[in-house]
Amino acid sequence: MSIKEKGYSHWNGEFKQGGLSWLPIVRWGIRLTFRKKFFKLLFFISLIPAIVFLVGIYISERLDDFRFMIRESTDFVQINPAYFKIYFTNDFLLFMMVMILVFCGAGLIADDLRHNALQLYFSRPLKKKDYFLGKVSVITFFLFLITLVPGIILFLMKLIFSGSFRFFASYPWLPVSIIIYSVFVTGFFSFYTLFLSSISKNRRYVAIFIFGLYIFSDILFGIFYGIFRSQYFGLLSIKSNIQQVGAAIFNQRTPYDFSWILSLAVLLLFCLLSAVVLNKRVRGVEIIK
Amino acid sequence: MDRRTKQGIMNFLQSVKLCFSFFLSLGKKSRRTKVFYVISFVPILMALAIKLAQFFYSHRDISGLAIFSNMIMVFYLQFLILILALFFGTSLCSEELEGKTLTYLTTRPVPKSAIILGKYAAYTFLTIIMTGVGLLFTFLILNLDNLLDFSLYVLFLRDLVVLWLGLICYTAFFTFIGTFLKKTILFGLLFSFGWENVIQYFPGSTQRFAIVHYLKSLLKVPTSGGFSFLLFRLEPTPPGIAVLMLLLISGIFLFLACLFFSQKEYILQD
Amino acid sequence: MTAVIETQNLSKWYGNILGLSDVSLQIERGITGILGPNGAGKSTFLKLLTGQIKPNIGRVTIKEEPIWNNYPLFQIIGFCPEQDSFYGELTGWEFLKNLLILYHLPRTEAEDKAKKAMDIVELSSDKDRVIRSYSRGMRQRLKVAQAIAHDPEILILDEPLNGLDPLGRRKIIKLIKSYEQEGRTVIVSSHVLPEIEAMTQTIILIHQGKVFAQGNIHYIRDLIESHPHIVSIKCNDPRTLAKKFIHQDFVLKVHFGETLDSLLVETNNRDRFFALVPSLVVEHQIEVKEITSPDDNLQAVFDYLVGK
Amino acid sequence: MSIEVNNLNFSYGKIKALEGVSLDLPEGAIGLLGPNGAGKSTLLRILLGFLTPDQGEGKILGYDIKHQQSSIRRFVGYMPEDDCFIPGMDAVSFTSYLGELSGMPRQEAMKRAHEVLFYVGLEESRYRLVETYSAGMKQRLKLAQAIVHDPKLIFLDEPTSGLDPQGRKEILELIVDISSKKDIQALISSHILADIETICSYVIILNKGKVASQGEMAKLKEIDYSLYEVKIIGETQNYLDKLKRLKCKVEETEEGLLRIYMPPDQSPQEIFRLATEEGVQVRHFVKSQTSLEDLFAEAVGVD
Repeated sequence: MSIKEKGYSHWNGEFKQGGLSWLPIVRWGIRLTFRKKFFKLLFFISLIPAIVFLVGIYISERLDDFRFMIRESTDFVQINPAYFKIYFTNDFLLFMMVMILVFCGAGLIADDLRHNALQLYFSRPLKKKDYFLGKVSVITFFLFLITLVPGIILFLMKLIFSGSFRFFASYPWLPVSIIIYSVFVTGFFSFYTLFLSSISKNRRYVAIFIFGLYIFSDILFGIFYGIFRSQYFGLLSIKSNIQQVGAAIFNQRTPYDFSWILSLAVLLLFCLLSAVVLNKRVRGVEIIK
Repeated sequence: MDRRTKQGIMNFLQSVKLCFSFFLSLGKKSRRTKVFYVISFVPILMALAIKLAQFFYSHRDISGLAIFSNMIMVFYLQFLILILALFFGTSLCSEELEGKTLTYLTTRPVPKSAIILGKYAAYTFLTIIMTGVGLLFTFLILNLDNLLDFSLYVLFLRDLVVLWLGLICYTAFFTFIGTFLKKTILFGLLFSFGWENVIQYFPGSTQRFAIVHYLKSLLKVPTSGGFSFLLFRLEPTPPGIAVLMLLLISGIFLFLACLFFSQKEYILQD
Repeated sequence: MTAVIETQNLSKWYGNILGLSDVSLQIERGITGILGPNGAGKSTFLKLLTGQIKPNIGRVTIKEEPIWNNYPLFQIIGFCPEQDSFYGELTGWEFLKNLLILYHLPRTEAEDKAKKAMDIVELSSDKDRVIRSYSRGMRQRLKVAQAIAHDPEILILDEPLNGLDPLGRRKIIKLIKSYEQEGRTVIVSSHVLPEIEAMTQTIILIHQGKVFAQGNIHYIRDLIESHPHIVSIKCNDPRTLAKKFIHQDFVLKVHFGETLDSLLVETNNRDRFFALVPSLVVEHQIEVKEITSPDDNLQAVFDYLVGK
Repeated sequence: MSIEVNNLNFSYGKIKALEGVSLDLPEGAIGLLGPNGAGKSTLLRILLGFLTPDQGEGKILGYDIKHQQSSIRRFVGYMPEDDCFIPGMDAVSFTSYLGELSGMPRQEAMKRAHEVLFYVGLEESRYRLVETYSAGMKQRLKLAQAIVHDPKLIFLDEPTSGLDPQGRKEILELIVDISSKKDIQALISSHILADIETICSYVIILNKGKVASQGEMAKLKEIDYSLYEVKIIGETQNYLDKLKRLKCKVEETEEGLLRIYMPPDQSPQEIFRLATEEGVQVRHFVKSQTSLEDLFAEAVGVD
């Protein structure tokens, strides 16, 4: 017979050994984003391109049923790496990615800065790289859901619909470039979002910056191209850089007539700049003022 | 008007002037003002880049003036003054609330309406300086080759006044919005990039409901160039009435802002 | 003494959250401490007093003048808000001087008053540094400076000592007391009761939107008849003393503290009890180390009235 | 002893923050005092394993403060001074989330989170969003997250600031209960000396980066000469004259308190004997100790 001893009681469990201390950051980052009001709606809208392209693949297999509908543009329904390139680098998908970043990414670091939660993170055996890894994985989760996952599904559905591995035989490298592209675009956008999220405490300003910088870079390109008609100004716009590198990854003809290495360099430079700022802004030490 | 009300008005104007100098010194030093100074210099950089690039692509000979009146004016009218007015107007009241510094102001012997008017005047003054400087340098850079042609300067002053009127009107409107709405930035973006752009394509007098309409009807109708599509459906109101309408709209919104600000109880929740 | 601040069945609520209900009181010159648990209506009362909100029922007046939107009245009111928020980019000096200009003071007079206020709170050495770089204590002292700079007749301070280190606290308490000598009216709200006791004996206790007690602390303590007074005696022989006490009718309860030499007595008539103690001590040569009344302080009054 | 450091030195650039700080702290609750800028937060940062001291070494919970900093942080709980929370989370998920970040397995963290929230008295509002919490509840939540992973050592930075009287009393009771568990040590930095006096048995006073004074609270507060504070009710005039005749020095403070300095040969009982002769009531009689505030002022070298 015993009674519970009043007052403070100890916990006699063991601590987890080994790394992966950043997993809770990912789990909760994702859960908190799904709790936001319009996010589910936005997320389903961003799946529309995948559905459209899936229908495209279906049509390509049942060409004769749809003969009456398509008179001349059969090439559109030609399923080849160019088809995948169009899916991955079309303006609507990129725009939806930015909108998802506005919702899921804006508050990732801004909220921690605003509510000085950094002290809570770093008074624990958590290193700065774990913190960043956790935050990046939240963005990666959402962006993979509209790039990598649909890409692989489209590829598999093509095989299933065509009932043979011919497609895989003819383009064995395609799944690899889907993965490479997804990693590339998610990586860039992670740096882009976390960099903007760490420069201000106010989530609303960050959301506007994420949206504004992307749109502004494209407007700038439009203006300069309008005046000088030279394609090199494409380097100004984030969207065209991504499209350029994307085309190269699927070894298709690049939309602009300069080498895709230049675009890649511009994007990597941006990531480097972001990394430097991030390291300076998210500091564990001065948590106790 | 008997002596007492005249004295009352003098006192009120004095309070507005005091608030104006208070917020001007505050606004000059705030980080946001510095950020927007940089943003308002972007057109200058664009003008420089264009000038530079014109050496390489000499075959494209668009006159500096055409670029200026179409391209730069569009950038200012449709984008820059909206952003400036939006950020300064909506934050005018909400930054005091969010920063919880409102009590420092409301416990001073100045009427609340003087606080709003003083701050509005200070912020509008700042944005006017920004756009003025930005536009002047852009204009000079783009028209380097014929700086002596005085008709250009008349055109420049005309554009400048249009932008300033736009700033005064938009800032007044967003100040009014800021005094009672919570999600001001979202509403402001919807208004400036949604309503203002869409409304101008509607027929008849629906255009009268957008501020941009009056601003555009003050602009000289552009000669040619690919950008005229922005003005093509415009049925301009005569300039005199347009200016009057702009000032009237600003006055109404400022009055409403003062009314809301003095009557509303602002609770500084943390 | 005429009341400087008066309220007549003042009531206020936001939506369905109760702020104050039916509060009528007069506050005279000198220092008055306002205390009460969180969300009990204390901050609502201060907001009404500084014209941030307007009453739903009843009136609140300073020198017979209503406060809401009555801006000339703020010429004589100084308010030190509780929240630690500032115009971060201004320097301390600019912040103070600019606020003083709003009092329709000429520039030179504003600067000289600002300088004087800075000296009083001992911030003159850092007056040209940006407020963002100030420490918590310095920001707090700057807040007090902006409240006293225009030499107000009525000073309303919300948690003035919050965040100050012990030395800073002493300075501000001394400053507030000096204001009392100059015949001004000071309203201090604080959660830390020892601080209030260090500044004043007159308090107003607000709880559940009502005034639970107003007046001198000890006077209130005596008023609480139903609640017996506890006296703690530490001596070398508490048992014999206890034996003597038990016979007295005014001794309700006697119990012994943890340490061997301590004795706690509950009595409902302190005069007769304390009259008896010296004679007993001398008669039985009891060596008394300490006599205290642990519940004759604000904390006890507060706990009793607020009923936790 | 869980904290042993000696000769700690640290400076930010050319500003010397800590000079020759040596501590060997006993069990229980320890008060850390000092004016603003005395080096308290620098000391906390070093003990929490954020900063490596320029010179000096030491062990915390047996871990070296220079090389095993992250393992120190596994067994240390930190309750920050300013409000910190994560928007959108309720208290239970917030606490269990931080428990997991301290290395606890997910299920254990959830179980422990409930346990700890019950302990700090947030049981009925633990499912509410954290941003809807009052100041007192946020303070309790911060304490909960500091002890969720059952640390051996907790640092509490201004635990009672912004609380109403009840809140302060309850938080202080919690701290006393935790630190009296003999195997948990609490280092409390606060500006409210009354709180430190009630809960701490050992106190460290820092000033300008050096340890101005350190020791058991009771021992520090003792004074050698016999000075008594007495409150007398009744007509006091000739009572005072008699006292003066006994060569006692008498001083009267504003609140009507008498400070009587008894010469060594007189026994304090004289006060009572005279009281019976004069028929005067002795309402308050205490052998005066230096208050912590005077101790603080003296250590920091001010009036």
